[in-house]
Amino acid sequence: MPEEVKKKRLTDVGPHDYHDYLPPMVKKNYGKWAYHEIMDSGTMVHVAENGDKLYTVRVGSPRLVSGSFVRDLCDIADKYCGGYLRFTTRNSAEFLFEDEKNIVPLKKDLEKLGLNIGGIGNNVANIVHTQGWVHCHTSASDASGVVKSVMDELYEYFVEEKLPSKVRVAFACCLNMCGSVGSSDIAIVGTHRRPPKINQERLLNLCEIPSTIASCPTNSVRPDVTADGKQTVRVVQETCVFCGSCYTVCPAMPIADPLTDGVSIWVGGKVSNARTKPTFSKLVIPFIPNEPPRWPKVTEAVKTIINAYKEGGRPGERVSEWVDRIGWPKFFKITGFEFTKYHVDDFRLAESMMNYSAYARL
Amino acid sequence: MPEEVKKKRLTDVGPHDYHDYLPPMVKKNYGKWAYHEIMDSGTMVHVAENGDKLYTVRVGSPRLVSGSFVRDLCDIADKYCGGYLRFTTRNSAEFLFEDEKNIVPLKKDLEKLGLNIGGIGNNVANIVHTQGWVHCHTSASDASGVVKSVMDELYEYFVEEKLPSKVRVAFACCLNMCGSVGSSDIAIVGTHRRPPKINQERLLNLCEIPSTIASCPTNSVRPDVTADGKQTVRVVQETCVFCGSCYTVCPAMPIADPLTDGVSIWVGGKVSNARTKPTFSKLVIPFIPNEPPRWPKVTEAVKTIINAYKEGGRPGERVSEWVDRIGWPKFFKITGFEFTKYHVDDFRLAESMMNYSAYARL
Amino acid sequence: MGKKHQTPLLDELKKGKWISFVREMERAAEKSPRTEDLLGQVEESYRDKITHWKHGGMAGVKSYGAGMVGRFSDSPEKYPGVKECHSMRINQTSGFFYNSDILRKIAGIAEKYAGGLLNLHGATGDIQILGVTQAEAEDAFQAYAELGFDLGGGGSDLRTPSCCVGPARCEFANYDTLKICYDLTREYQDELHRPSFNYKFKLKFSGCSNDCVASASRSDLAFIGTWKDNIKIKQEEVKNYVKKFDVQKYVLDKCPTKCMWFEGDKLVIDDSNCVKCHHCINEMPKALKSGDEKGLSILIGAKAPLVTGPRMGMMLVPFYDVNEDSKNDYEQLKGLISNIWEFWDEYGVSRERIGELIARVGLVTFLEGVGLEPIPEMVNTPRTNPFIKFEDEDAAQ
Amino acid sequence: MGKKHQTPLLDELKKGKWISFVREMERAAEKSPRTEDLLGQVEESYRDKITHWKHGGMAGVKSYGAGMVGRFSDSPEKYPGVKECHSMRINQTSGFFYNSDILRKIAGIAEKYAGGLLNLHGATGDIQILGVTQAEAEDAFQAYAELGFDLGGGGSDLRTPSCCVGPARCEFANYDTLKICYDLTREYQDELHRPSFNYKFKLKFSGCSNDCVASASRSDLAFIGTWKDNIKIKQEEVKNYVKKFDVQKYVLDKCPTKCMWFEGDKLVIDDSNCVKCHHCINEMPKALKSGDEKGLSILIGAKAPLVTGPRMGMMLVPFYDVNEDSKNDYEQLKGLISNIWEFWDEYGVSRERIGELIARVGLVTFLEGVGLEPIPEMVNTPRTNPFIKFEDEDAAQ
Ligand code: SRM
Ligand code: SRM
Ligand code: SRM
Ligand code: SRM
Ligand code: SF4
Ligand code: SF4
Ligand code: SF4
Ligand code: SF4
Ligand code: SF4
Ligand code: SF4
Ligand code: SF4
Ligand code: SF4
Repeated sequence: MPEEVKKKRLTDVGPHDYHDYLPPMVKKNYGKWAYHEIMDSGTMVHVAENGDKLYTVRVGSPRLVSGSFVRDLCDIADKYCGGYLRFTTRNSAEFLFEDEKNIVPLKKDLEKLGLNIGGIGNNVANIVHTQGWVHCHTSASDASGVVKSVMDELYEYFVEEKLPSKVRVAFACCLNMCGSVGSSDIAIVGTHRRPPKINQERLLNLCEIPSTIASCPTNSVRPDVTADGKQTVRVVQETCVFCGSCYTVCPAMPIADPLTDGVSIWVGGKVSNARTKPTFSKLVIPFIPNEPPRWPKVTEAVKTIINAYKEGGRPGERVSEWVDRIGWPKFFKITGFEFTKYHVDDFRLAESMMNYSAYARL
Repeated sequence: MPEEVKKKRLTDVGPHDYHDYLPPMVKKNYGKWAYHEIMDSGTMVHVAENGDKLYTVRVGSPRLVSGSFVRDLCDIADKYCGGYLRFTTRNSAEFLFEDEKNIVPLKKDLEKLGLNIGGIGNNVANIVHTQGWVHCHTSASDASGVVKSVMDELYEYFVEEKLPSKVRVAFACCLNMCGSVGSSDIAIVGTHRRPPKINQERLLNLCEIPSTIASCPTNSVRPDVTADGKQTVRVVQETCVFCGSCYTVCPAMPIADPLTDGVSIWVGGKVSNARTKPTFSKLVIPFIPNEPPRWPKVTEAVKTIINAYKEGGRPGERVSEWVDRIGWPKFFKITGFEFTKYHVDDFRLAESMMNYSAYARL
Repeated sequence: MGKKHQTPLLDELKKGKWISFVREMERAAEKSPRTEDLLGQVEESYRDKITHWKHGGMAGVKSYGAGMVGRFSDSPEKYPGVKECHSMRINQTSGFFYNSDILRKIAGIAEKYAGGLLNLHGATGDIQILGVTQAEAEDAFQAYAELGFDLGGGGSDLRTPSCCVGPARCEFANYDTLKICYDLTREYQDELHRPSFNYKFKLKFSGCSNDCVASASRSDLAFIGTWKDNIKIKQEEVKNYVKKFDVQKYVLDKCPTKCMWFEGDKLVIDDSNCVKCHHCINEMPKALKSGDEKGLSILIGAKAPLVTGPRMGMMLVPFYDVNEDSKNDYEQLKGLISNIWEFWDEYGVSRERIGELIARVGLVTFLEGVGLEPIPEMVNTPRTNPFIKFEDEDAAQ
Repeated sequence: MGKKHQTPLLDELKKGKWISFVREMERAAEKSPRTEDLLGQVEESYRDKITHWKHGGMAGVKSYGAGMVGRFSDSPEKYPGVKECHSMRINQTSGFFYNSDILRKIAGIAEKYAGGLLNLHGATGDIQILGVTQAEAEDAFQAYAELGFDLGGGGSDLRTPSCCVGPARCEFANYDTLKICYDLTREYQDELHRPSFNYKFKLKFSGCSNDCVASASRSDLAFIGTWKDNIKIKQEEVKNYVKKFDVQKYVLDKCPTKCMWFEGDKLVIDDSNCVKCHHCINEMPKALKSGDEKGLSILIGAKAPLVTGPRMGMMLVPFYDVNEDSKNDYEQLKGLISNIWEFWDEYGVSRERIGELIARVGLVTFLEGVGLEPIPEMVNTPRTNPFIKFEDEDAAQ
């Protein structure tokens, strides 16, 4: 880059052109792939129309990584992949290379670095998750810690293909649900259970009243007047559903509470259109308290679900298809989870969720 | 009945005990039927566990009948059925008898009386309908006349089994939809298209303001005050959907209009739980003007639907299942009906009607 | 032939193969001349494309608040015979069974005191007599009462219950639809005749989930026969059906939960996954029968579109042991029904059907009100939105 | 080993087979000491079961309104290194392709100017750098800009678009997801960097309806590859699959419209009834390929739960000929996007996503606003309630 340009402040350069980072084999066969084959849970090969082969080895990632981690990956890429690598939409890292003989040594090197190889095919993929206590102000739980605890338990399902189909587990630390969490096979969602506590003084300085009122899904934030006649808001405790939306727009309405925060568990979401339409995850456990550092009840619940699915799901059935087939009553029966009033939708479109038929498994 | 009882005014005697009118064969095998067989479109036989057989011959009915019609039926019942007969939940009449040899002469006699034999099995059953101009104050169309016109056209499908499955056609003369009209294979519904015209003088005398306001599904009836300060209502023309609900509670808000009234056509409803859940009929033609006495456009539309279904439906598929299989875009294509903005739901639960997927037949 | 009114348009409706209501009106008019005026007025509606009935109006019999629909002509000068033209609802028999004797009498009364025109039957289930005047109403009513027939419902009351033919002539019936319909109608005579509800309330009884009385689409409580244990299979008959048609394609492949399959030529059903849709039994009535533990499901809230949109019945009680309870005069069921009516009475507003009330206050609130537990059978799936209203006691755990 | 803060709870999370983020934080802390304080603060959260970040706060670079998330510790005295701990979003490459050279540089800048911690990648798609202070933000930004990397979105703006790996390494791609993602991101630099929308707006691109970037569940506009003509069948390969597994059971029976069958050993597809779900192609990639007339579907309105509940993308444009339009620099598509943004700008309120606006004003109003016709593909079924708002011109016909 010439000197004079360098001095000028750069703005709006836009994203880097991806062409610069496509491996030669990809460039050559761009748009000309013929088919792929999954070789094992961590390895697949894509075959081009002309017979060229591109091998991929995938590793899991905590996503919150150090520069050293990046360099670890780069070293491997340099050694086996001409320096190229990519990440997946679920934050796995993928090594792409042409020579089948690299598979074994590459994997050995990866293992030496403590990396987990897997996630391809019918297994638990890398968990997508959010910031949690590491970086977010609205979190009802930590993210990385829950995910680490769960993945330690699900490890065998990442490194081996033992499940009826793909299982996408996701974590979000509050109802904002950063990510496609609400449509995962298993979703873990940070959940508050107390209404926000209003700090009147801060509110007067920091919050815009109309947008705070508008933020509430249940119309529980209402205009109010302070003792000394200033515009403020109050929260109708009876209808507040602890979503934290008001806190997002108004810092004076904190909602996190160590005693009552935790997570809820949701099952049977799906994004792909294959066979069945995309669908949201459904509530299965309304609440599990936060138990750092290892969230044992959460990991147990997730394992219970995975085991039931492994046991009952037929080959090729996603979790949603399995539950559709056996029915929700049976899901609750075999997992032992309790069905409560919280499971019955009572929000805006609740009516469309009811069983309008005589169908029942008796 | 003894004299002294007769003189006392009778009240709350309740419905007549049905046991008095059960044919002996029915009494004998009550609850002990083993199976049935459909012999032809007008005849079936029920076989009891002990081998007893009960034959049924069914005839259609305009439902609005004279005493003479009743006597016609009674004569036949006396001649062949020991005097017994019944009506069906769709207002057909059924003759029940034990002797198979009666079938042929009984049918001949029925035909002589101008009665239509059929409606059993995979055909168009008797149309259930409402009062229309014959007796109702809110009707947007006549009932009996439309039904007669349609059945003249569908005659062959009543007397013969030529369709993939049962087809239930129903008619209602206004959106009150007396009957199970909204979940019929084909529903014809009287439809207004102008807001009610308020007669202020009558309104002040006749109508209760709060219930009139509450009657409106779109909150279009609003409180108002007359020039001389009296409580009244006005109609927000922009949001009124011409449902006539306000007229039902307030006679001073007539909605019928010869120029704009007519019918809409709905397809693919179903009540049984067999194979698929019960489902409502869906709008296919938003509006056809009233063309008494024979409503040619309505009969044409119904025939178009029946023909398309006859052509495309697979054996055993109800209309709803056929359309589900081929998709609504194709339904509109093959019937030639126009898909308009009126077909897109915009009422309370409209959101639950959208296609949340990438599914499309292209 | 001295026709009182020319009816060229209606005459068009005497043509064609389907039996004509115009012919029926004319036949009625022969015995009951007021119906001539009805023909005239309907002809005028055909010309004008509008109804010629005034809005509503009162009609009824002493000590009853229901059972008649008042109807007045808007042109009584032209059609004096229908100045008043009320209809009277006569509670039908369970299953619509009659004999010729009683039907002739019923028709005779309609000719004597009214327009000689009947609806056999009304959409709710009543025998309707058209063309009653207030002056003759009491006599007509007493004449029917003497036959042992009473008026049906109307207005904001319990509407005339009705049922499918059930055990009387159907092998599919899982309970006695005729009996329960009859017994409950008698039990609720007061609720039927003297409107004191927020709005109408309908009960309908179908012996199986084919729902031949369309209860799930038009009654506030729909009672639909079902069973709890296994479908009974006669393997020999299955084999006969296999010879006759493609059982795999037309039965097994259409099972909504795909819970049937062949092992060799033996049909196997995973009954734990059967939703009791009834399809397989419909298709192979000789081979399959519902189980021995028969009962019914109760669906709640069906209704027509107004005011908040049409509703289908939704699952309230997946299995109610009606056969056991019938020994006790349906005590348990009546308990549930009163709980529902009490809740509706307390929380419903005028012209709000029970289904609309449930939609407004939420299913769970309703369940708590009537003393039922939420169960997964009530919903298609558990909730998908995270707006859970945790209660204090749970949050404080 | 002088640990600045004791972290017994976090240390528990270094155990187990799955790679540990705690190890990563510790490694980062080695190069970038401020991250030691981050470890301390997170440990405190683990003890207290609550976040220790203050609500929001400003952070950013000159002339940009987006691309950084401000984050301040609530205990800066204890954890001075995270008094400010902003994150910086760096727009990733299309398809997340990199080489070791650039990645090392990216990591190096994160270590130099921030906490040495990265999210690879953020849930929207950006590379996130954690632990930036306002003072160093500009330098970090310029360092990335010199590498040819820019900031991503944030706040009420267009968010960083992202895409699946598509034609780069997937035989299923029906269009060039990487190119369109790149081209549109460049086109909309201003919308990305300078928030002027009602709320956030997301674009995601998937090459087929497997939707590997989960566009349909989390982007306001989801672009999902599809095709118009017939699925291409290699019958020989079909036969090979038949030898390998039960194609009837695992492919044909699972086709949502059951539009495939065997005639002898020949596979037949009624393509007119195929909804392009992609299942059959997934299962038999050697035998089946999407057609030649490739393009994409556009789904609109997906978003997370707040405020009015979660939404999936709904069908807006069943087929858009992206390959044709790409020759024109996506002119047609950009036209549609501007129409949508204009409508949103005009009728949306603050914090209302496009899906919520459509739900509020009605799909038809929206379609009229952006110049599209209503078509049956947009709905599961036509309406079932009869409350039709006929317009005057129709009623006056
Ligand atoms: C690498 C990646 C795309 C990328 O741009 O990064 C990818 C790559 C492939 N996907 Fe995917 N999918 C990727 C995320 C997804 C997602 C998104 C997500 O999970 O957030 C989905 C939607 C998930 C859902 O439905 O909830 C997804 C749903 C699919 C499906 C449909 C699965 C199904 O039957 O429902 C297929 C088809 C299949 O597996 O046969 C598929 C198939 C494939 C194939 C076989 C495509 C191909 O021929 O190359 C690739 C390898 C499959 C594998 O990993 O088993 N991919 N795939 C993503 C890997 C994420 C990871 O690290 O685990
Ligand atoms: C007589 C009647 C009951 C009564 O109490 O009066 C009756 C009688 C029978 N019904 Fe029905 N159904 C009767 C109204 C209904 C209704 C209600 C309605 O149409 O308003 C339904 C629900 C319709 C719907 O789903 O929209 C109904 C849905 C069925 C079904 C399910 C059909 C399906 O596959 O969806 C069956 C099963 C079958 O046909 O295999 C059935 C089966 C039968 C059987 C075979 C039962 C039996 O073994 O006796 C009877 C003769 C069938 C026939 O007519 O083809 N019946 N049946 C009703 C005759 C009405 C008429 O005059 O046409
Ligand atoms: C006579 C009958 C139609 C028929 O031709 O058979 C009938 C006729 C009327 N119905 Fe109905 N309904 C009749 C069965 C029904 C049914 C079907 C059923 O009961 O199975 C329904 C749908 C089910 C339901 O209840 O939702 C029905 C839903 C309505 C409604 C809408 C109620 C709602 O909640 O949406 C109204 C409007 C109202 O109640 O204000 C209504 C109102 C009316 C009124 C009273 C008109 C009015 O605006 O007040 C009609 C009097 C017509 C007349 O002059 O004779 N009618 N009505 C049926 C009663 C005969 C009988 O007793 O056997
Ligand atoms: C960093 C990131 C999570 C992560 O760990 O990766 C993130 C973090 C935050 N999101 Fe998010 N969102 C992130 C992707 C998403 C996604 C997924 C996506 O974009 O594909 C969603 C769901 C899709 C959607 O947009 O609906 C998402 C839905 C939300 C929402 C709910 C929006 C809604 O309309 O319902 C909020 C609340 C808000 O906007 O006020 C939110 C707000 C936030 C804020 C800014 C917190 C707040 O209350 O203002 C979080 C800052 C955390 C922090 O301190 O770093 N975030 N957020 C993701 C962005 C990284 C990147 O640029 O790559
Ligand atoms: S899910 Fe909630 S708490 Fe977690 S990063 Fe997103 S906004 Fe923050
Ligand atoms: S937490 Fe949610 S429901 Fe409660 S007041 Fe705030 S915005 Fe409303
Ligand atoms: S459908 Fe309407 S017009 Fe017809 S009888 Fe019922 S209330 Fe009257
Ligand atoms: S006709 Fe219906 S929508 Fe119009 S004002 Fe009356 S009640 Fe409201
Ligand atoms: S509902 Fe069932 S039991 Fe009743 S008549 Fe119909 S098929 Fe028979
Ligand atoms: S009744 Fe229905 S669900 Fe049960 S086995 Fe038969 S077809 Fe399947
Ligand atoms: S969305 Fe389709 S084209 Fe893109 S990576 Fe997934 S399977 Fe391949
Ligand atoms: S893409 Fe899906 S819908 Fe189309 S033929 Fe294949 S499986 Fe069937």
